[in-house]
Amino acid sequence: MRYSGWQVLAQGIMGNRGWRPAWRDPAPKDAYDIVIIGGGGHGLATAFYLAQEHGLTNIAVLEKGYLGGGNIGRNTTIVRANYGLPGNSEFYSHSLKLWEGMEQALNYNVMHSQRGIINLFHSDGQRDAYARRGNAMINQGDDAILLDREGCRKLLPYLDYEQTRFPIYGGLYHPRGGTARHDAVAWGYARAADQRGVDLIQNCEVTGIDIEGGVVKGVQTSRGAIRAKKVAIVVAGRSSQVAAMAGMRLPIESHVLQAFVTEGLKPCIDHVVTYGMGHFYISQSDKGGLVFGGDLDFYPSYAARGNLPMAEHVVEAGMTLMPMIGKARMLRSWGGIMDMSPDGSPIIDKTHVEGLYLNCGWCYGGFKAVPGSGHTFAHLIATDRPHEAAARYRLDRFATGRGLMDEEGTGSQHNLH
Amino acid sequence: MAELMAKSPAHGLTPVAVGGVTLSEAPMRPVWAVMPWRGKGAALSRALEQAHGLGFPEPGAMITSGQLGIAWSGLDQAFLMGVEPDAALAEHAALTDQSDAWTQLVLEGAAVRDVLARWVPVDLSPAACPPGSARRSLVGHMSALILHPGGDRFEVLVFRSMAGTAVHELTRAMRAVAAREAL
Amino acid sequence: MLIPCPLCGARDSREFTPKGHASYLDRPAEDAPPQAWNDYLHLRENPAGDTRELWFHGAGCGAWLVVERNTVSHAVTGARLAREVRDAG
Amino acid sequence: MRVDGRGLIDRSQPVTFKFDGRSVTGYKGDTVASALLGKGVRLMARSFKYHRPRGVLTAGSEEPNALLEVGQGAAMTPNTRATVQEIYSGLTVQSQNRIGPLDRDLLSINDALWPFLSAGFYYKTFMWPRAFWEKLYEPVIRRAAGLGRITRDASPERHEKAFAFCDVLVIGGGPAGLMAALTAAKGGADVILAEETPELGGRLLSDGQEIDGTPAAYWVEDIVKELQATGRVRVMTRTTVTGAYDDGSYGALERVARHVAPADDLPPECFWRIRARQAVLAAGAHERPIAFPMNDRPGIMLAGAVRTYLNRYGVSPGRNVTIFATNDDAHRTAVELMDAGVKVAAVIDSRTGVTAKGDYRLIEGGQVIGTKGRQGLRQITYRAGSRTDTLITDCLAMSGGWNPAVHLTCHLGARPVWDADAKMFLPAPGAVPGLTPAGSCNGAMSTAACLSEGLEAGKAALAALGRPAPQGVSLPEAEDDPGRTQALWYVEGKGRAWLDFANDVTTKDVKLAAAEGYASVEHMKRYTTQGMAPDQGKSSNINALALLADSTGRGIPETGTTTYRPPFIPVTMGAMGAFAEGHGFAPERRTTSDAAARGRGAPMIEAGLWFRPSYFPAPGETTWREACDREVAMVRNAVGVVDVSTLGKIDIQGPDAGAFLDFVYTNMFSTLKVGRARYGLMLREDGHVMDDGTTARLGDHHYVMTTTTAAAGQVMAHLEFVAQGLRPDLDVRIISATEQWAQFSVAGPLSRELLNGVLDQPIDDESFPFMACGAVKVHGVTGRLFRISFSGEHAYEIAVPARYGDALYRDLVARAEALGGGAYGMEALNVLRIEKGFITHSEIHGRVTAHDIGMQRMLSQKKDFVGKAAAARPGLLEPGRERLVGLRPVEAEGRLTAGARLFKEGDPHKRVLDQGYVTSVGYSPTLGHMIGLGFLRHGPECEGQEIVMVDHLRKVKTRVQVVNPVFFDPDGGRARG
Repeated sequence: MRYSGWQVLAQGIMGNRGWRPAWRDPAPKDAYDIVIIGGGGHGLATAFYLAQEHGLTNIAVLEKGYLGGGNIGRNTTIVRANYGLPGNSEFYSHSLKLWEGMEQALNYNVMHSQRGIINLFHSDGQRDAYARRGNAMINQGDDAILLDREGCRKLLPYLDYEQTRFPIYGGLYHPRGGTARHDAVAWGYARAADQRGVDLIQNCEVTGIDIEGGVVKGVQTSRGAIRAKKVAIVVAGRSSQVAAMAGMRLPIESHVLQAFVTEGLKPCIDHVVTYGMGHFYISQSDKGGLVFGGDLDFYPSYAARGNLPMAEHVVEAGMTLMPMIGKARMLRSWGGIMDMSPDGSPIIDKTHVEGLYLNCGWCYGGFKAVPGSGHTFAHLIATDRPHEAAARYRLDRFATGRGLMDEEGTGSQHNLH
Repeated sequence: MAELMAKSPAHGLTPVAVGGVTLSEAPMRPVWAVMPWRGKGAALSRALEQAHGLGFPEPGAMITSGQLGIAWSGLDQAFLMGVEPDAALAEHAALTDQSDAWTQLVLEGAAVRDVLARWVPVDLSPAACPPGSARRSLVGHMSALILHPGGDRFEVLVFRSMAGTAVHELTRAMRAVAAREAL
Repeated sequence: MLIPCPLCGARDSREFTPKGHASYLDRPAEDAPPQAWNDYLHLRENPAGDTRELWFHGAGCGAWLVVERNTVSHAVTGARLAREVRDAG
Repeated sequence: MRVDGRGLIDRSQPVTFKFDGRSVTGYKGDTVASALLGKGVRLMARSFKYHRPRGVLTAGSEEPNALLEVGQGAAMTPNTRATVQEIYSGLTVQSQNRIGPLDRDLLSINDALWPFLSAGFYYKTFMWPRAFWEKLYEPVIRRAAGLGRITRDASPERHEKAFAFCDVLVIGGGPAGLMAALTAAKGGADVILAEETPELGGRLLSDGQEIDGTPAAYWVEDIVKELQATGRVRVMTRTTVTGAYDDGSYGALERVARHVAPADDLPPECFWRIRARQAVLAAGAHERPIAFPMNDRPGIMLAGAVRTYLNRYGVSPGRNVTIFATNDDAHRTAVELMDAGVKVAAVIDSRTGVTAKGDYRLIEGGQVIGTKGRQGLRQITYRAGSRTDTLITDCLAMSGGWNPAVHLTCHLGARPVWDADAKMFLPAPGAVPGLTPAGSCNGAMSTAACLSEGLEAGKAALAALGRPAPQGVSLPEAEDDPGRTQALWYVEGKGRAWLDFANDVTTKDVKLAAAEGYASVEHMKRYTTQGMAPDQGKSSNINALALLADSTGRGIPETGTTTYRPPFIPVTMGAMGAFAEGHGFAPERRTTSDAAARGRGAPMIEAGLWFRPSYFPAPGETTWREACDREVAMVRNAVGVVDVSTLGKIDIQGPDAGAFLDFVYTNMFSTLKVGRARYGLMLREDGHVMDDGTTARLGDHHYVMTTTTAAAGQVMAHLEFVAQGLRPDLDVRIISATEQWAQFSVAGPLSRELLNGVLDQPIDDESFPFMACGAVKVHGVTGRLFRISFSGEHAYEIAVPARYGDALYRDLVARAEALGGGAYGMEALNVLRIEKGFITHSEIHGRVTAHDIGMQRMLSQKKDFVGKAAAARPGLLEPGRERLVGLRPVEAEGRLTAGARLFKEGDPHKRVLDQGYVTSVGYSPTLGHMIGLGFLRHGPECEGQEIVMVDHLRKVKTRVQVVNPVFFDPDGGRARG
């Protein structure tokens, strides 16, 4: 069934009784060409692009809970291509282009809103670092504008330009950055993959990976054994546990990142704004809630919840930067499990097991990567060669020191995040 | 020869009195970090006793004797206050002058615990923090050493450079507590 | 979350900075093979369950601690001075 | 309407406030909701999506409908529950989410379009043409959505935060909470009793009951006295515990002064961080509406809320009230209303075989299937058996039973457990360590059971604290009939039946979600937005998931709940972030020369938490550049003074201090002679540069390390880690001495001449050669002197105890001025160091190696050090890496900008051809052109080449020559000389 305004009108007149399920609920088959472990955004997108770009449809996506139940459904919905280092630069550029055609490709409105992102800076040194990044973005073919204080004032009149603790010098403006409706991305990919023949199997937990002679043969699941010629691991915070089933230790630590939303408000913040002197980023959802977040709680956690000190710190940053938000009320807080890599950049690579592929290490930036990750991972799985936009996301870069992508410069070791 | 005028960290910022609580800065006095060498804790304690009549304090404790005091201030560390350390101590401990590194703010009054509860994440109730306690913790976002000699008196040591912030924040809490009491 | 500092008692986690898995104490010898250094710096068990990790009591007594904690329940079951953990081998 | 003889309001104190511009008079103790109902005002709000007229549903913080804007102008706070906001004289409130007056909201057009606005409709449309999303669809949707407004100004309100500690935190001051608090306190525990409303008593104040034979309200008074007599109970009213966190940490929001007119210094709200060794959850229960057709009209509310309005506020929400219930409890509403003289039209009970508890008309086996009254209920239609009839009524009190308020028990991740008999979700055992649920939040539905569970929970808390149960706490006698409840979640019929009033989610939406495959409870929630409104589905989630269970053919336990997460009620951000507005976000660190620098007109800039002078404007200078150029020349030609106290200074002492430094620095320090200083390079264990600075050896066992301002804290923690964690074998003691010393750089050819004016003992090249250090007397004060240079000039750093900093700085500057020099600031300091090719954190930005900055020779081969192994990885040593170079414009007037990228001449400006970037630039008055530092692929190998610097952002393109990073005095003769 194709979605459109006419369809909404026609169904409305007919009492909305004609809508069909967005996806099937199939039982797992005995064997597939490809099994994708993980029905989050990245796994669903991988399945979609395998079908769409490579004509491979004998695929199962195995999800231990419900589709889109992980980080795709609990992030702060920011979409951007404003990275400065080779590797990330071309990858996120590629991903943003896919975002820009996503609704048409999926026939699903993910409400991708290119409202613009402004990264504020608060010193000459920060300005120069952002300028370096902005120039790299333009060299990559993306967009960036360096705003001075007055430029910021025009776009963001509600910031505190007088009293705030760390004065606002300006901002790096990325007009094509923005937000999207996170759940809709998962649902859109799920529906489009399902329509192309992919089996989306919920409540199916993988309990083992079958390997013979260094070659992957299939997986064991809570719903029985499934044979597969290729197996792809895309399980974010649970990467270490699933990879351990294949005898691997990963350069990953799972951490909690909190996010927050306020009660609904009439429009007051029209962009995505990030603070340069303490992690704080905010945008307003179309429904009216201010969606915001900050830094990791810093302790490893699988609990998908955090504690008050970081929550308070995040709100405090908001209060010094844009004191108007003191009048809003925090409605809900939650946490996601972040698969933190040592240098803060992801891994899309083959493994030492033939036919076993790994996609992880998205840290706290996986949402915007969903289409790019799915697209390039599908390419790797289908062709056994890395896509050029993700060729630097190698698993061995930590051992060799080649091509480390430590965007924040805090160090490429776990304890320095 | 010119003489260098000394200025205390909170010079000109105190005293402040609001609603029965006063905030003042203690007069400057010698403060020395005393950090025992490996395995020299007991010997240091004896030497301290001999030289200054004060042993090395247990974690979380402060020992006073007249105008002298020694307060536990961290792992293997105490602040000897009110006297320059006897040279003999150097055999047992590293010594570092901290006399100018801290502002020593004194809070006194019945509501002093309510004021500190606005900023300090440790329990300062009489049961949890009896007289003679020394606590390393935070005052807001500032690292602090909080001493409780007894009664309704607390001494808050924060870094000299933050004296202005400390006075501002404690004063704000004093005002809020007083306004609540009037409610 | 409370961290039971052996010196200060149970304290609010806001006084501390978590600093990764306690295996970071087990620094390889200078001449250890590159794989040992890669293991040490990058590869992690990353357990969903009990773990041992480093916490720095920076806004407290300044001690580095080895904290035993569960990454699923967040339950903290113990803390020792990192120095003593090292001394105990 | 007001009812005589009822309520806890103070009728001797009328209070007038404004609602939508009209004056309304209530009484002290009223909420906005009770005062409006008292005046017969039922219409208070418009719904979120359809903009339907709404009144109050509840009498508590769970209210989904009656959300108001409170106050005016910058202080206006939206989305405030009329059921919580107490009135005071001068209070101004207005309805929100409307265009035009409340009774004629233009957006109510949406209500007519409802067939097209079904669940998730927006995912299926607005996709064409693509560009219209940002330009048309989204702006329209955004304006229509949202609830209340905030102005873009800062609020003048100043909230506060605080910490509290207790043995036992009792959450909720109803019968269970009171008994728990009393028991715990009498057992010797320190108790905090947090109650959301202004009064203790909970539902005992709403329901006309007796305890120990006296009216419950009197019993409450007695208990409160008894609590106070223990001296161990801190009663916090108007305080809602909002979240349970790890290890007995709780968040709580206190509405300190929301019930009085604003006053200076009085915080409107306080966000508490409570640490409790044990806790008792006695949060009560939320009554459940029934999703029958057209159940959202003003005048339709919960049966328990009607009793609250009657008994707590002396208000009847209607003159002719009908009750629609599935349970015995709601019959009390009829009894109470009739006792108060209010007419009861009928009680419609969905069950059969029910007996009336009073002289009212009872309709058994009945269900309400329709209502009328656009702006307020006028009539209902019901069905009983095969009969359908109507009733004229202006208030319908409904009750589908009660949902225990299990929320806090789920905050650590536990899921509530379905009790099929009681038809409710109950707290999972051990859900939150140390927290015991008691009373109706635990499923105890009679007063006697609540009292008993409270007592037992108090004892349990004492036992966990190792205290025996107290003597002399007895269980009072009270009503002990939990009543019966029939499961009736929704009623089929014509028209929409609301589940989530706040988000306008109807039964049709949930059915549609199930039909479309959004069958997981989380999918349903997210697809329909059920439970995502300000009330977080407190009154609607259970009905919705029961309907989903029916629609998918699963049971309720298999369907499960969505996740309850903090906060329990929305928390004012100004309270949670209290103290951080303006400068409060981080401490301000001021040097001892701060006042003197400001006094000289220097603009101060942030350096981490510190403030440092940017430059010192002189008369006649109109730009910072003029001042900077002058200050640079002053240092090069005479002498300048700058405060360097912000740099980290770390005292390192002990027999193994040298070995320790050898381990943390790449180069050797154990070989450094006493009385000498040396530049040191420090790596992270990942092989990249962490920091640099000079370290001086003051004695055999005593070094003082200097760090950069930016990395001082990080380096201190790192040294402690090395000392405690990696090398506890070394006997070394570390302490920060940054704050102890005021330290000033005195730089320039006349620096020694200046210093000899303040030192008791003059120095010369022999007594104080380059890189010497030692104790000195400065105007009789013991200080330290270091002959080190960050400017390339003959320079010293002189340190005195900080109390003398202000005086010494003023003295040094005055003497410098007498010698033709003076104070200089950060701008000049930066130019001076770039001229010398000295690096800062602009260069060592976290991704560079020693090899990248040309310091690979500082990596000692003779010893192990932090970062040594990782720095030897092949990827960190490749010649093609971006490495430090100097850059100068080919044309003298050419402009350099930091952050620009570097390309080979003729190459397109594409990422794949990018050769590097510029990190620091400045105009060198010494050389007469701009100079810069940057990183370039192959670095030093390119010296002499001409390349192109491109800054798209600032629209600068300059041909530059790659040069050695040391622009000035390359052999260093001036500093040594």
